[in-house]
Amino acid sequence: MFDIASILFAGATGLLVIGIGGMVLSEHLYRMLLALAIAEAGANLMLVLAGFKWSASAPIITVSVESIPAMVDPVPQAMVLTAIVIGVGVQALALTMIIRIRNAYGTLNMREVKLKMEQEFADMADLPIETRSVPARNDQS
Amino acid sequence: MTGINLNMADMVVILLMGSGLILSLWRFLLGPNAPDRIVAADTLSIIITASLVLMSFWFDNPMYLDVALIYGVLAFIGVVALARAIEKGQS
Amino acid sequence: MHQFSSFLFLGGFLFFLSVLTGILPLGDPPMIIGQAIQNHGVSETGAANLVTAVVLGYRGIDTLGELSILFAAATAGGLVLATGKKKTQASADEDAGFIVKTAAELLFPLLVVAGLYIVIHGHLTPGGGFQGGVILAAAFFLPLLAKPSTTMNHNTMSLVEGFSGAAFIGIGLIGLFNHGAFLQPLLSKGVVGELFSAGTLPLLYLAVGLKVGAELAGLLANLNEEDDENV
Amino acid sequence: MIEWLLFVIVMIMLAGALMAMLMENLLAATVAASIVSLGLTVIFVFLRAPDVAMTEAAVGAGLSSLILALGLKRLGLWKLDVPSTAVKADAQEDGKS
Repeated sequence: MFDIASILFAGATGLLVIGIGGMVLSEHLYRMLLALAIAEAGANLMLVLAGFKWSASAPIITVSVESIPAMVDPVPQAMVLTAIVIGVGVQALALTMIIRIRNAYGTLNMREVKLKMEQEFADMADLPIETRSVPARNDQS
Repeated sequence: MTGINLNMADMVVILLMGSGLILSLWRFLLGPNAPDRIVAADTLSIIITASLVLMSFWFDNPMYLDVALIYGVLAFIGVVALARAIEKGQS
Repeated sequence: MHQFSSFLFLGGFLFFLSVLTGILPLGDPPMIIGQAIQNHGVSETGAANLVTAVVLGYRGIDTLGELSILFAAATAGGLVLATGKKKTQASADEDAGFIVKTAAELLFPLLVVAGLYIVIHGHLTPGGGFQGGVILAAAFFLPLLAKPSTTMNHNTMSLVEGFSGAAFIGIGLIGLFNHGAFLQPLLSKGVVGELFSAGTLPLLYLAVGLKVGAELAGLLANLNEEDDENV
Repeated sequence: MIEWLLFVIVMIMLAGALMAMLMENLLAATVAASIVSLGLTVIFVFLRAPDVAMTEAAVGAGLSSLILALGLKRLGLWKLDVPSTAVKADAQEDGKS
């Protein structure tokens, strides 16, 4: 009834869609960071799946050099290893930016931060805020 | 197809482990407040460590035991950090 | 309107992914470069772990770029977050309970040994500089988690980080001057499967592990400090 | 038989991702995001990628939740939704929330 490949592909697709949907639909900056981590996990899973091979062994020689058994592709695994480590660097950098934003503006809602930022820029340039050419959003959420 | 031959004992182990995972997931989904969910996640991580050791047994390859070791230690540290955050929240 | 366009985008993305999964080569033999690495990787680099052979042997300069990205993130975190303020006795959290303190004392040497094992055996067993570096960072952060009043020596951390980063580039430059390519393997390859084999790959992974561990421990210690304002 | 175990683990991952997006309490959402990397470790081991699995275990389960928990503590968002001394009192309130 279940095919293993379809289960794993469904999991990777679901993680990517949930993560990107959370990033697009959420308004809280911290939750957008969590959504970024989840989308990254889905992308990593899909990359490793692309190099998988049935009934092959891990790409590590254990027995002898002469008779190398069938192995999975090591190139996507190396790429994913790099991606995971860079992902945590990006996560830490984003967290420091979020902490600075909260110290400066006192809120973490994306739209409030944007309004306060535009107010600050307008104050700096001695412009009234209405003359800036930002289209007004009229959605309710 | 998967290259793994399971006997009866392995199936019993899979059944027990799967039911444990489902019960922990149940508590994680329902848990009324945050400490319940953290404890449920800790239980999940312990069962997952056991399943890593089991997969090392199936693949007949002791290299996978390193993954279980690292996972067990670092999940403990993560749970301790979350618990410290809760402690600060209550004082 | 915003929500509607978001859902439209998500639907298109889901369709794109479902098409993509149909054409992904799952279960096929590896791609041509993967096959080439499987055939010649062990004899060219001498490492038993082919992922290590790819990460440090064939793509070593990418690993240098990755290290510089981590360095940029840790430096930005230190610039933004470090307040330089010593924790007073009143503002510091209280110590953890008996169990966490004892576990921290007992786990510290075990974690250091496990991290160094993972780093040094990176070319033989799964693991390597990044994983072992994360474990070392967690080991040096664990006392801070148990007793928040203790502090970490940032000068030693930055010294270790700078020296190991310089060692990585130095090994690469020696290869450049001797053999005409950056990070060209220098020493003899040895017998595959022994500890002292694979040329300079264990030295490179040791440098990577120490650098990643020092950077991440400094980043965690900076995150653990108190804010000056509004907390 | 092993596909059922993988099915359960994929379900746990998807449930963790959904809960991380939907829960009000940010501490619980952080825990839910760490559950995703927990399932991912097992799947990487099954896919014969022990290097990637070890990286995911060290970074995703350990370091990422450490960084996120410390950031939550510093952001001041660690508030629990329910004071734990009054668990019994709001057992009735959970129905409507």
